[in-house]
Amino acid sequence: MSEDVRRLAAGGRIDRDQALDFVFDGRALRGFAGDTLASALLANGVDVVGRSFKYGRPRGIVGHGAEEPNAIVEVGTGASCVPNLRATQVELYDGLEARSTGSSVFQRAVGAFGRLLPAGFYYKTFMSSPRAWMAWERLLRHAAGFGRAPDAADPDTYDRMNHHCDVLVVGAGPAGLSAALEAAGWGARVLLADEQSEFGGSLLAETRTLGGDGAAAWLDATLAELDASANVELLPRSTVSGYYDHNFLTIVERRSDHLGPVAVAGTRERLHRVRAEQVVLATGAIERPLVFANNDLPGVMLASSVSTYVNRYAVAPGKSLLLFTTNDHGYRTALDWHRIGREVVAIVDARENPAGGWVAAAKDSGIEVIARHAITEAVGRSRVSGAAIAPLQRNALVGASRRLACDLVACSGGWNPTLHLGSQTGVKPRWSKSAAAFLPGDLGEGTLCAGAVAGTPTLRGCLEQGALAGATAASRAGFGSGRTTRAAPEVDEPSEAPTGSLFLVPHPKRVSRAPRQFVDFQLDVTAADIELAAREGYESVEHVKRYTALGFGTDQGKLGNVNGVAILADVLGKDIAEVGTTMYRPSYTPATFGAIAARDVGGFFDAERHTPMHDWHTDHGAEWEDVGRWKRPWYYPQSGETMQQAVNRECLAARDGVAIVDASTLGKIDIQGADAAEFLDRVYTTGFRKLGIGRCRYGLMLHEDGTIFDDGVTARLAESRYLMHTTTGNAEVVFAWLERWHQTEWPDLKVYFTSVTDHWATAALVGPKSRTVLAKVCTDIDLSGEAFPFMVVREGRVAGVPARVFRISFSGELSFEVNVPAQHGRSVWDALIDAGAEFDIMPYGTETMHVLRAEKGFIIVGQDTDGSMTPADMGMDWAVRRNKPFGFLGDRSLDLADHVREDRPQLVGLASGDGKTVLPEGGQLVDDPERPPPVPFAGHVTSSYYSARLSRPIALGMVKGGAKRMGETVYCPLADGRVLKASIVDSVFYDPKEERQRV
Amino acid sequence: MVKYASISETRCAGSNPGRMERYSLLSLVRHARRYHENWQRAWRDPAPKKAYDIVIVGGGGHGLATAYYLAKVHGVTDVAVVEKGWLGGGNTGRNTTIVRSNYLRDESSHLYEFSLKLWEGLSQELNFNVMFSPRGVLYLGHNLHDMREIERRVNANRLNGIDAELLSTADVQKLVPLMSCSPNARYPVLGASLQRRGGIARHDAVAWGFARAADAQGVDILQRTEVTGVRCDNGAVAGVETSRGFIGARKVACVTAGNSGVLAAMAGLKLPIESRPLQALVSEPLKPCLDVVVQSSGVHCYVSQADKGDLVIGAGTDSYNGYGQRGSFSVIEHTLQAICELFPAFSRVRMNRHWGGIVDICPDACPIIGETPVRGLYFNCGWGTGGFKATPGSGYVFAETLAYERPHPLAAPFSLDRFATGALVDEHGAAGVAH
Amino acid sequence: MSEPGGVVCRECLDRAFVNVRADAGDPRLRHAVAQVAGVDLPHEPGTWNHADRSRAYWLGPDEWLLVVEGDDGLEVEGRLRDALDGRFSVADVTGAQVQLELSGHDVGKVLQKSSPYDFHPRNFPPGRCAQTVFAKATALVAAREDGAFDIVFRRSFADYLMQWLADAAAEYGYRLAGWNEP
Amino acid sequence: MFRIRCPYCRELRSEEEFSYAGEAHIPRPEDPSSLSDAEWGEYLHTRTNPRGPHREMWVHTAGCRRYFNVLRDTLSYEILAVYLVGEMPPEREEAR
Ligand SMILES: Cc1cc2nc3c(=O)[nH]c(=O)nc-3n(C[C@H](O)[C@H](O)[C@H](O)COP(=O)(O)OP(=O)(O)OC[C@H]3O[C@@H](n4cnc5c(N)ncnc54)[C@H](O)[C@@H]3O)c2cc1C
Ligand SMILES: NC(=O)c1ccc[n+]([C@@H]2O[C@H](COP(=O)([O-])OP(=O)(O)OC[C@H]3O[C@@H](n4cnc5c(N)ncnc54)[C@H](O)[C@@H]3O)[C@@H](O)[C@H]2O)c1
Ligand SMILES: Cc1cc2nc3c(=O)[nH]c(=O)nc-3n(C[C@H](O)[C@H](O)[C@H](O)COP(=O)(O)O)c2cc1C
Ligand SMILES: [Zn+2]
Repeated sequence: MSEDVRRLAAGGRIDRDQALDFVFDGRALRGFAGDTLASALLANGVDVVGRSFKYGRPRGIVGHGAEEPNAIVEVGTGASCVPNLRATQVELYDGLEARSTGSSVFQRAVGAFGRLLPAGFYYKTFMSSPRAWMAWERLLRHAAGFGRAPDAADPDTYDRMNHHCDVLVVGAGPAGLSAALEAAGWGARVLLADEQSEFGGSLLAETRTLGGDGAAAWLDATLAELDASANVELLPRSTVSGYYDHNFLTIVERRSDHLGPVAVAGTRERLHRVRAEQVVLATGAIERPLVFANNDLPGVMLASSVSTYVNRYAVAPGKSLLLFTTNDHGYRTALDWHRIGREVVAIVDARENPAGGWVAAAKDSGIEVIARHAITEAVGRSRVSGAAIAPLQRNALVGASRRLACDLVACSGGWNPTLHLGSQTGVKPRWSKSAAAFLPGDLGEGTLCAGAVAGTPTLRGCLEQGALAGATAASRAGFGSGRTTRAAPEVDEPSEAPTGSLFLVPHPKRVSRAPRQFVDFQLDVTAADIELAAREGYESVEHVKRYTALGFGTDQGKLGNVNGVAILADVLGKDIAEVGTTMYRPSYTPATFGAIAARDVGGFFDAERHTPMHDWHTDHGAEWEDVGRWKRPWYYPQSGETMQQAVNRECLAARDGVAIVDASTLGKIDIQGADAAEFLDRVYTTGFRKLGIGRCRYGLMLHEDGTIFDDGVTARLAESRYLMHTTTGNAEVVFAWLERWHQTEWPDLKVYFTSVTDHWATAALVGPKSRTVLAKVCTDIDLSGEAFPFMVVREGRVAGVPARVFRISFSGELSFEVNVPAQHGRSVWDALIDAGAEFDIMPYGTETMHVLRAEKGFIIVGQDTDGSMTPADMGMDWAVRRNKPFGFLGDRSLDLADHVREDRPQLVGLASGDGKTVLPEGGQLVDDPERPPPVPFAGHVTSSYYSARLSRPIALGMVKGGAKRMGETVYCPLADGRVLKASIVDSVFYDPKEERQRV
Repeated sequence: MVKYASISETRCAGSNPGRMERYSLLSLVRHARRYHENWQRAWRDPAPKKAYDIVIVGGGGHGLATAYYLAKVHGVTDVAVVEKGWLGGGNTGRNTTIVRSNYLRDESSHLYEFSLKLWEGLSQELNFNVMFSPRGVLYLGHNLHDMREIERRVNANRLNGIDAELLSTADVQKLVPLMSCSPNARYPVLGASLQRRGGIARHDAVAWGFARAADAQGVDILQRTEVTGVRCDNGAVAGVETSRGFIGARKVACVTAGNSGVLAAMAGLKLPIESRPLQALVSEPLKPCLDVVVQSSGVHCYVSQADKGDLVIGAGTDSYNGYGQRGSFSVIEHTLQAICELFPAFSRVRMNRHWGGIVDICPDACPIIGETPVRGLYFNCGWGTGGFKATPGSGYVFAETLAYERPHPLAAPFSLDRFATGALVDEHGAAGVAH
Repeated sequence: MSEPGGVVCRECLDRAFVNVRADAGDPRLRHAVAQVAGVDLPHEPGTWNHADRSRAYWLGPDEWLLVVEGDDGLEVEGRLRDALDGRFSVADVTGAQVQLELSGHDVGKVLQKSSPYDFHPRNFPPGRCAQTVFAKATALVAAREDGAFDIVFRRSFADYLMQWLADAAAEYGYRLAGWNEP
Repeated sequence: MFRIRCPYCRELRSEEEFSYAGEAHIPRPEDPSSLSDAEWGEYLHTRTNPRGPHREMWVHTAGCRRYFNVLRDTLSYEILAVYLVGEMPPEREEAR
């Protein structure tokens, strides 16, 4: 086999029978099923996968999984493009199209001035003037950012699923698999999630035997057993992205991306929301790179990644390997390389006296081990071609350097446990000197860590610890004894010596002058940047993060953070433990917005509530208004009509003939109990004790601070039964409010509430002819004014259905509000429409409703009030009884110093100065239109319409001290420069004696 | 390795009061020639003195700005800023950085507009680029009620001399091509208000810029110094107990945002404030795709694109109290539903990180600035979900309030006693969506 | 994809729904309900009882939902009122409710997609009921002996929830069955 | 994202089912008219807002709709106790 063929002839888990064609940066390439984009790129000899963010340096693939900082690619096109995927996590499929997201030409040019761009350079310049900054900013913005956002709506769907399990196992490596087996064996409900396409974790690249067989055999048997367990659910391609309070975790499952852009039925990604009694974290560890000069050259990789490419993907990403390690484990990469027959230039080990099984094995294989040395600098242009090594003692250079040629440098600076999830809960990792790593902190009763994440170095140890964690978790969740039931398979592995601590390889030049020693590849953060930050006083690790952007990238510093912390500690002369890590947060790896939004977009973004007559409105061409979650008809345009024309027609019908409106959305609360009257007295400004049975009364509901928050008419249906109406938007708030006061303050009052909003369909017949119309379909109620006066409710049958008819009015006209159980709503509505046909009955919507009520000066809570108005502000003292024995909620606040000020904004009517122009709602009123800003506020227009009945505009507004300013003029300056005049008038425009509604 | 002893040694020296090295392109070039080895500390790390004239508790933007203006405008330099953690580690360092002044009521719009004017020259004033980017802030309306409120606010703003425009759906679409403006949406975009002078800024830089400038004026900035008690004698403040010992003070000014209730309790006071988690999240960095700030309280989200390319997205507050600097995941879910609903193309974008801050919420969604029943003890808090934009203005008026022991006129409406008189300045509408 | 009919949804028509609120400790209550509706009021939280034609669901410590097949809500309300002598709260809510029966092999998955509640049979065996969050609405869900679930929600949410269910169940095969269909 | 054991449903239920209803143990003054503006203002607006155990009211909105009290640590979000309206939190938590 030729040395420069990257794809090995045999081995690996790829399927050589399934070749897959793909395109990278316009180049047509080929890989196999089982490849990731990264392994396929390496197999094709693609070394440079992007340019660095700040300096525009060429970058290659460093890792093989979630940690990859460089190979950030854009996959797909147009609407189904995904901007920032890691090539190491993209499964290859036929027809895949990917592009590198590296820097722009501009950046490469800027890169040449790299020395001018130390950490935080932008804080120090570009500020000669605000304008100059805006120009610079544009340049910076275009230079920054990786992929492009898709340019059209996402064609895919997503959804979510809730889970409750006894044991959630995160990570399906040897530790996680063992844990799942044990927990499942005890009968616990187990969920096992792993972010990779296949379960197995590090076993997928394992060359040792388990229990005498190859790792793959053990893996297959284990998976078969788990798969067969009814109480186990397996989630591959599922990243546990967040760990929240009370063992709530989120998992993002990728369901279709690996299949390519074929139209797949179902969902692209699914969010699993998990409540776990116990969580076993078996997330493994990520190898730590070594920081030396030019360590970002393509061809400098993690040792474990080199091994993974060789063993799992059958790819050899180079010819001659130089291994740089601080631990025994790294030696395995040299052995792997040796096994496939490629050249191992040498093993450079920074430790004093490497010993141990792997070291011996390497030496036995004839590999040169250069101890007490370090790579101080990598050499090469767009790929590493060699490295300078120099002798090292106690992490200081002690001699001259020499050069070794190689085209691949594998680094192993030790292992960083993947403790992200546990740390997201707020528990800080703790530094372990002996393990030379941060280990998970004390995570409490609900969480266990097993395997490499807990710092366990051996495979056997991981298997055992996993099993024990599984059994313990099961027993804590109530299953089994906590003992393991099966022995872990035997593993043939030598013992390992401790890992050396080397976080920044010294260079003959000082850090500030040496070639760049990269700590965070993605954001081009160097050791010199960290040093500079500290020098300038940004000493807290969180400051360093924010000043240099260390760990700010899409990899969240999975490779760089620990080295960065250690370098900072060294610069500050502190312990690593004292410096600590930055805060860990979700997501573990970036989580798709769509998956988190799940199906709750489009029609499911919010529930839409419909009345029983909804379809009728649709059929009759209603335009809709959204009120809370309800759809309400706004107006019903007839052919060719403008909105104003339709509303005029509807208004006139209501005033002169008959009209009908669907009022089903009003909140309705059935209140029963001996103390119902007393209760109502306490929550409403008005009194309800003396209200006769069958009678109705209007009330205002106040917050304790005296502001109006709801209003409505309440009817007494029986001695101890009332029906309360609330505004549409507030129905649920009021219902909860009543329960709250009853349950928490006045439990002694005998009263019960039942929401009946949805039970009643309400059709309000309005207009002088409403009585005649209703009489046609209601014969068992005497509808005459004497027998059935205003503010009275009667029961009877309407169109054959049992009904409650209220003589209440929100229009000031004769009006009958017909309430029937909702299942009959549509039929009764139809009957009323039929009965009214001969009188040209007009359906009307909310707009007409608003005009009619405004003509009468009736307020709408939330439109004329804004949460800061008291009853007196609205001129509604008439609805307030101050001398009730108990008082009422909000009563006391009406006397507060500020609430009795005479110059508070008060409700008034506003007559348009020219008699023609409708004042804009939201228009601001001023006393002196000539005054330049800031102009003192005099008031604002709250409701404003053209009144067809009065043939002129009418408006309501709040004007400071308005009650005493009748007849005065105020001005309404508009954005277009016009100034409208208005005079302050009484707020009742129509039928001030209230005769029409009482006929 | 080569080590610079100087890093720990310069801690207390560094920039001498009054001798702040000016940042500029020129200085950058000069330092580049010396491998950036000679940059001064941005601020000293002094040992606490026994006593100060004024101790400011809280090294967020507001506290540092207060210190800066006290020294710069009023010549009061015997001041310490006491911060329990690292500068800007509170809400200053975790907010979505929206700056605007289009509030509804006169009282608040005057204050925020004053602040916006300071923003406009802040980088130059501090000689620190805070990257204030007045790219415009859109506020969307989704139903008739929203549109009425928007129109009211636009009109009110214009009369207060604040730039404000009312935009149609088509205008919005032009400004934000990726937004879904379909009339059939569950929450259709019916229009919007636009304040062009509004925008975003680099939050950390605000804290650092004020710190550096205050330090240069002689203010002592004491990080990793937690106030654990407020000492009072005969109803007047005497100083603060800290994790580094007692520090005497004639006046103590608490600017501790989410922790204000805790500070108040130390002085035996209770405030009309509840501390709630407010969350935010960022996407992975993208090439420029959103050039204005978009806010919507109807679907409840707000989003801008930071200069680095990440979408910075604000979520809602949790409905309950919390000090954990984290919030409920369901809030994140709801926010991303809103984002995907408004920007269906962002559905494939991914969330890199999400976090929370603790916001101090007043019943009227307005701040509290001024004295307390304890003589010499002042509070500046209650900025809740929207105080970043107020940072320079708040510091300015609070400094004057402290220096002259009477409220700055712009601060006067925000005194603590409004909760007794009922003179609340209700800004729930304008502050409705956290920002 | 699983066989069609993985989830079957059937709307239950012709039922009277009456909300009952009363002091659970009052012995007359149980008696009156048994007399009028022929069903024993459940006192154990989160449970429901059924008799021939009627069911009674626990909603809260002093609140139940009575469902009587083939009856008129107002009449049931009236009969209960008479039997309870006015010391209780009874309200016909027939118009307010929609009841569905969800069955089929994958019904559990659809519930998992819709609610954070744990409907696993270990936690929610037949005889249990729970009011909980359901999509962006709320619902009362009850587990039946035959492995199906009864779901009750408010009428104004019906259009939304029916669409939701159809969408959530689509991947398993969803069928909307007529009331009388098997 | 905590879970609360509803004392009425007697089950651990998800946060999404509940609504926060403010600090507990702030009884409405017997006779509001006898209070000064300042005292009334205090009842209306001032809250203890502690960093640590907090006595608060919750309502099981999507469930049984009952209000009840919870002692919750506002820092760790641990639910230390659930108790009924009208009761005081269990002793051990009182001593702090
Ligand atoms: C997610 C989020 C998004 C936001 N978005 C916006 C926005 O877009 N626009 C906007 O205008 N506003 C926004 N805000 C609000 C804004 O962040 C704050 O109002 C503002 O930053 C408050 O600044 P501050 O200096 O008062 O408080 P902080 O920055 O919180 O500073 C208070 C400081 O006090 C310190 N401290 C506390 N207790 C002690 C003690 N005992 N001893 C010593 N020090 C102590 C803290 O450590 C902290 O550093 C947002 C807030 C959040 C959380
Ligand atoms: N010192 C050490 O810690 C050390 C060093 C080198 C090698 N090892 C070896 O590594 C192996 C460790 O086995 P192990 O089982 O602990 O780990 P592993 O690496 O085999 O498996 C961990 C699995 O968790 C998955 N994962 C990580 N985070 C995840 C997330 N958030 N969501 C979903 N999946 C996630 C990974 O994809 C991986 O498959 C052993 O063979 C051990 O000898 C240990
Ligand atoms: C405006 C803004 C932009 C941010 N952009 C990023 C980002 O690009 N990458 C990142 O990891 N974090 C980003 N963060 C979040 C911070 O990493 C951090 O989470 C936040 O400041 C809160 O601090 P904490 O998580 O340490 O508690 C950003 C924060 C803010 C306020
Ligand atoms: Zn409950």
